Amino acid sequence: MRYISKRIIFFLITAWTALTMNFILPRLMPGNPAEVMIAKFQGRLNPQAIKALEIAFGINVHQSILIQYMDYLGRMITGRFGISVSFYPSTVSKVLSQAIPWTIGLFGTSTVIAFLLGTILGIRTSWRRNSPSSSVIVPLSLFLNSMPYFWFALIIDYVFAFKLGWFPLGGAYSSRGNVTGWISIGSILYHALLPGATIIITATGGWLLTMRNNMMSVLSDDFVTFARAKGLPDQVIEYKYAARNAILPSFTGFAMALGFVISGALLTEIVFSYPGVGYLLYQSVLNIDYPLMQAIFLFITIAVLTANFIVDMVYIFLDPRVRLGGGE
Amino acid sequence: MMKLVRKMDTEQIETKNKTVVEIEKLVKEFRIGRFTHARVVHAVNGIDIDIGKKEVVGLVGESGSGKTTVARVVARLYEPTSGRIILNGREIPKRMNRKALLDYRKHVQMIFQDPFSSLNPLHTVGYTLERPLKVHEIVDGNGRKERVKELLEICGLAPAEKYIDKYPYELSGGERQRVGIARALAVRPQLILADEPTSMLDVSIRLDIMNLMLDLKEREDISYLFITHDLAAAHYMSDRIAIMYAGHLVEIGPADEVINEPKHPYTQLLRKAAPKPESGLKPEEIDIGGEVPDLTELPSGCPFEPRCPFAKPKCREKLPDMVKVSEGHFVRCVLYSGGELQ
Amino acid sequence: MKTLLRVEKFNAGYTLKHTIVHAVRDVSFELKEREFLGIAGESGCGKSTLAFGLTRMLLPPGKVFSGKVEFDGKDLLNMNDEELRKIRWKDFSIVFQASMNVLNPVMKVKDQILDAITYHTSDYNGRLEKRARDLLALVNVSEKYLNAYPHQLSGGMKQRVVIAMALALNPKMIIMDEPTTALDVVVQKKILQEIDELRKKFGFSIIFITHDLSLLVEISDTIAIMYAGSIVEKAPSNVLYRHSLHPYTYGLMNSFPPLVGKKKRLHGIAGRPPDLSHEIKGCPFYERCPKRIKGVCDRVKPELVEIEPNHTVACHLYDEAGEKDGYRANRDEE
Amino acid sequence: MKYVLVFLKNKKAAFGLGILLFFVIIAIFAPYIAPYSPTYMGFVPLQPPTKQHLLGTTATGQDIFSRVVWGTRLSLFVGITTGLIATVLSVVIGLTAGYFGGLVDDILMTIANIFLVIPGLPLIIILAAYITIKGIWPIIFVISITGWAWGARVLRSQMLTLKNRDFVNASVVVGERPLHIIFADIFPNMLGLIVANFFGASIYAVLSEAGLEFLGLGNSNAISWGTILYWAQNNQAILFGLWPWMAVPGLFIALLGMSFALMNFAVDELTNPRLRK
Repeated sequence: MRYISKRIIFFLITAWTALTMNFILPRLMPGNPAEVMIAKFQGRLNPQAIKALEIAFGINVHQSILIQYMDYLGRMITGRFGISVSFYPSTVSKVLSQAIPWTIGLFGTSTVIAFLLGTILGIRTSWRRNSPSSSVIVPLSLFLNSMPYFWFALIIDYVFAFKLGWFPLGGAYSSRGNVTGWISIGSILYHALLPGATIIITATGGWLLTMRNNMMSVLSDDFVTFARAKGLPDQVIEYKYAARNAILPSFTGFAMALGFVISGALLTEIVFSYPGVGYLLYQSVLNIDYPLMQAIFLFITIAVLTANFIVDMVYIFLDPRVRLGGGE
Repeated sequence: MMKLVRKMDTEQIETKNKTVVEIEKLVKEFRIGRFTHARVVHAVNGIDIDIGKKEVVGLVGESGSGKTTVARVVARLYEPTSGRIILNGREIPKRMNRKALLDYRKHVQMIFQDPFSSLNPLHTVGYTLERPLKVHEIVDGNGRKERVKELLEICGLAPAEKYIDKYPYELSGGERQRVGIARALAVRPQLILADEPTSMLDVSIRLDIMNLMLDLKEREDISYLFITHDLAAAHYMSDRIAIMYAGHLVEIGPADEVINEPKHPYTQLLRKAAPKPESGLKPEEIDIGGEVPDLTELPSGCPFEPRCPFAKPKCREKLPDMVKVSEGHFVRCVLYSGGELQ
Repeated sequence: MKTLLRVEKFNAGYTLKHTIVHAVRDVSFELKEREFLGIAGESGCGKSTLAFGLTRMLLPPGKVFSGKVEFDGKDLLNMNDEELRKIRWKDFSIVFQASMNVLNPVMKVKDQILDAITYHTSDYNGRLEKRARDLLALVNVSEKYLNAYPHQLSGGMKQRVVIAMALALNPKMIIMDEPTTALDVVVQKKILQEIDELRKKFGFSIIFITHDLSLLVEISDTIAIMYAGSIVEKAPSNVLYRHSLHPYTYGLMNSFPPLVGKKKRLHGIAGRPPDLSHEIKGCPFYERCPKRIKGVCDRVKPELVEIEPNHTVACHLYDEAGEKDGYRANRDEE
Repeated sequence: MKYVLVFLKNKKAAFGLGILLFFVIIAIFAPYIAPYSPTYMGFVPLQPPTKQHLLGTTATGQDIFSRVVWGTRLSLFVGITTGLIATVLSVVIGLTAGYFGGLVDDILMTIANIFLVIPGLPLIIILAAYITIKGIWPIIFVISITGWAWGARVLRSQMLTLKNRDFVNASVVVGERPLHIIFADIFPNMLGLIVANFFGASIYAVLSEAGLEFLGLGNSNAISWGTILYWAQNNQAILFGLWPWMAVPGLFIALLGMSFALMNFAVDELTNPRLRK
C-alpha cells in the first residue's frame, strides 16, 4: 500500500540520515574533536582501545573515506558501537543496555499517561470552552508548556524531596540492604514518582493545547453541526464525531511532540540522577565520551522513529481516507 | 498620447467579423502523483474555437468539463500540452520570452470567478488598477491616476474618488467584480476571458455585471470567451455557444440555435435540466443516470456514450467527428453523421 | 390543511463584541402539512439564520432574540435541551447547504444513518440494516455504499445520502438549506425531482431555502421572499411569478434571463442591501426601490398585508400609507 | 499599524507583550538595576537571601540578583536572534518549496521532515559537544539549524494555498514578474503566520539555550539564566537550601517562554477565524 511504503521509505531515509550525521560531524569539525578526546585518555586506555577509537573517528587512518563509511555503517547496523571511554573497559552497547530499561520504563509510561491525560483534558476543555475550569486550564498549560522541564524538576525535587522529605532526592531504587521482589518494585515506583510526575505535568500541557486547538477547529465543522441537528446525545457528538476527528492531527504531529517531550525527559533524568539514557548522555558529555554519545543519539533517534512509525500505523486504522485511498 | 495608442490598436483590426483568436486542437493534460502512482488527467482534449471581433462566445459545461482549463491555457496561466493559439493571425509560440508574453497579455486578459479571492486583500483598488498600467508602461505618472479613475467610472464605480483608496473588504461582491473587470480592461485588451464572472454574485446584481460587459464590448471593441455553467446566462451574453463535456467540444453554433434547437443529446439534457419558469410552471422531467467520466481514464469513443439515451454500439468505437448541421452549427455526434439529418 | 409550523414575530441574529447583527426581523409565517414552502433571498438576507434560529441550531454568537415558534403543537423555543434533542430528526430534519462536509469522514455511511435512528427509536431494532438499505434505495443509491466512507462518494451521492438520512424517521417536516447549490445542473435537477417524488410519497412538508428563485418557481407550492431580514412578500408560486407585487420581488423575477425565447435587455437591481447591524428606518428596500415614495417609505416600515387570499406583501404601494392601487403598480411596467 | 492595534486588543497578546517588555527593560537598564557587578566575587559565598543580596550569593561569592539581571541580556538576545535566524530559514525554505513545487519541494520537505523527526535536544547536545569553540554564536547556530523545520512546513503549505488564490493568478495575467508576485502579492499575506512562527521559534530557542547551558555545553563563564542554573546545580544549591538561586532564573525562563507562547497563540487566534470564540 502506498501510505505504508511511503512511511517505511521515510523511516529508512531518516535513520540513514542520523547514521550519516554521526559519521560526518566529527570529521567535519575543525581538528576532529575525537583527537582531543583520544589525547586526553592516552595512558588511561590500552593501545588497542585507542586504535579502535581512531578507526571509528577516522584519525590516523589511511583508508578512503568511503571505506571508512561502509565499515562504520556495518558496525552500527550490527550494534558494535565500540568501547566506552568513560566506563572503560565496558563496551558502549553494554553501558547503554543497562540504561535503556530505566528510560523506557519511566519515560514510556509517563508519556503515555501525559498523552492520554492531555488529550482527554483537551477534549473536555474545548467542549465546555466557557466554563471556569477551562479558563484556568488553558493559561496554566501554556505556562507549563513554556517552562524548562529541568527547572520544574528542580523545584519539585526541592519541595517534595528536600524540604518535605516525602520522596528520595534521586536515583532509581533504594541502595540500602538487599531488597528483592515486591519491595524492590515498590522502591522503584517510589523513586520513579517525582521524575514521572515532572514529565506528566509538563508534557500534558502540550498535548492539551494541541488537542484543544484541533477540537475547536472540528467543532465548527459542518458534520458536528449536522450531528446536533440529528438529535444525537451530546456525549456521542463530543466523542464519536468531534474528538474522533480532532485526534487525527495529534497523530500526524506526534513525532515532533515526542521529540520535544524526550528532550525534556533527558534533562529530567539528569536532575534526578536517574540512571537512564539521559543521565548517561550527560555523563558522556561531561567525560567527552564520543562513542557513547554517538550511540545514545542513535538510540534516541531510532526509538523516536520507531514510536513514530507505530503511530503512523495506528493512524491507518483511525483514518479511512488513508486506509482506503481516494478522497483528498 | 493615449488616444494615439488607442487608434493604432484599432487599426490592426478593421473589418468586423475578423477573427481575433483561433484556438486549434488545444490539449491540456495534467500529471498528478509521482513514480508508481503517476496519472494523467485529460482536462482538455483537442478543442477548436475561434472568436471574432466584438463577438461573445459562451463556453458552457459542468464542473470537470474543462471549460475553466481552456480559459487558463488561453490566459497563459498554464502552458498548453499541444495545439495552437493564433492571435490576430499570428501563432503564439509555446514558450515566450518576457517581452512576447507581456505583448500577448496586453491583448488577452481575464476576469475571475470569485471576486472575493481575485483581489489581493492587502492592496487598495487604486493599486490593483495601477499595476497593469505600470507593468505595460501604458501611461505614466499623473496619467495613470487619471486612467484609473476613468476605468472605475467606465465600470460603474462612480465617483471614482470614493473607491480608489478602498480595500476589497470594504466593497460588496458586485463592486469587487467591477474592479476585476476594470483591471482586465486597463490594458485595452482585444479578448477577455471571463471565467464564470457572475456565478458567485447575488442574483439581483448578476444582470448588471453582464450588462456592463456587453456595454464594454461595444464601447471598447472587446471579444469575450464567456465561461459559465448557466445556459440562460450564456444565452443572454453570447453570439455563439460552445458546449463542453469531459474535455471535448460536443456542440458549437449560434446561440439561439443551440438553445432553441439543441442537437447533441448532452446539450438537450442541459437544456432540460435548466430551470425555465418562463416556459410554463410545470418542470420538465429528466431521466439519466451515471456521472461524468473519470478524466484519468477517458473512454476511447464518445465520452457521453455511457449516459446517452441514444447510444449505439458504434459510439464506443471512436470519438465521433464534428459534423455541420447548419450554417456555423457543428455537433460531435453520430446521430448527425449518417444522413439521419437533413 | 392543518398548520404544522407557526412562526410569529421571530427575531434572531448575532451578538458580536461591538455590534448586534439583527439578521432576522419580525418574521412571521405558517407552514401547512404537506406544503412545499420556498424561502428565497440573496446572501445576507437572513434566510439561513432563520432556518437555524427556528430549529434552535444557532450557536453563540448567534442568538434568538424573541418570537414564538410552534411546531406541531409544541413550543420549540421554550423546550429544554433534552426534549428538543428527542424531537430533532424525529419530527423534523435538516438538510444542509454544504452537504459535502456534513458527513463524519471517519464513520461508515451505514453507521451514520443508523445512529440517527437508534438514538431516537427502537422501532427498527432487529431490522436496522434493512432500514438503511431501504433508505438508500429511496434516493437511488446502491446499497453497496452502505459500507463506504464519505470520501468514496461523489458530491451528488453524498447529497442523496443526506436526504436519505433526513427521511430515516419519517419526519413531518424537512428544512432544506440550499441543498443543491454546490451541485452541477444535471445532478441538481435529478435530486430535485427525487425530493418531489419523496414528498408526494411520504407527505412531509418542506421548507426549501435558496437564493435561486427560478428553481423555486418550478418546484414549490408557496414562495416567501426575504430581504434584509424580513419577509417582503409571500404567495403561491404561480401567483408570485405572474403577479409579483413587491418591487424587490419584481426586480428579482426579472433578474433571471429567460432561457428560451427572444433575447432582450434586462436589468438587475442596483445598489446593495442595508447593513443589518444598524437600525433600519422605514422600508429596508427604500434605497434600491424604483417606486419609492419619499416621505413615506423612508419613515414607516411597511407591514405584511394580505392583498388577496394567501398573497401577502409588505409595501406601502399596497397599503393605506401608500394610497395606491397595488395591481396597477405592476401593470404599468408590463 | 492597524494590525498592531488589533493585536494589542487581544488580551493574550497584550499580556505576552507586557512580559517581553518587562524583560527588555531589565536588559537595557541592567547596569542601573543591578546593585553590583555580576562578576565581582568578593561577597560571603552561599548566603541565603538578605537585604543586601536579594537572591543570596553563589558558591564563589557573587551576587545572584545582579547575575540574574545581567543574564537577561544574553538570554533575551539568544532567544530573539535565534528566533529570527530560524524564521528566516523557515521563510526561505518554506517559500521556495511552496512556490516552485515539484522536485525542489520534495527534497526540501523531506529534509524538513527529517529535522522534525530527529529529536532536537539530543542533536543539539551532540552538535554542541563536537563544537570545540565555546561561545554564544555556536549555540545560536546549533539551535537555529534544528529549529527551522516546523516553520518551513507551515509556511510552505500557506504558500501553496496562497499561490492558488485567484489574486495571484490575476497578477500573472496582468504580467507581473515572479519576484513581484512573491514579495508584493503573496508575502504580505503571510506576515501573520511568519510572526507567529517567529514567536514559536523563539520559545524553542529560549528553552533549548537554557537546557544547553544547564548541561554546561555552552560557555559556562558567560552570564545567562541557563548558566546561573548550571552553577546552581553544580554547587548543589538545593542541598544548601538556596532555592532562589534556582527558582528565579528558571521562573524567568518560563515567563519569557510564556510571553512568546501567548503572543504566538494570539496571532494564531487572530489569523485563524476557527479558533476565535
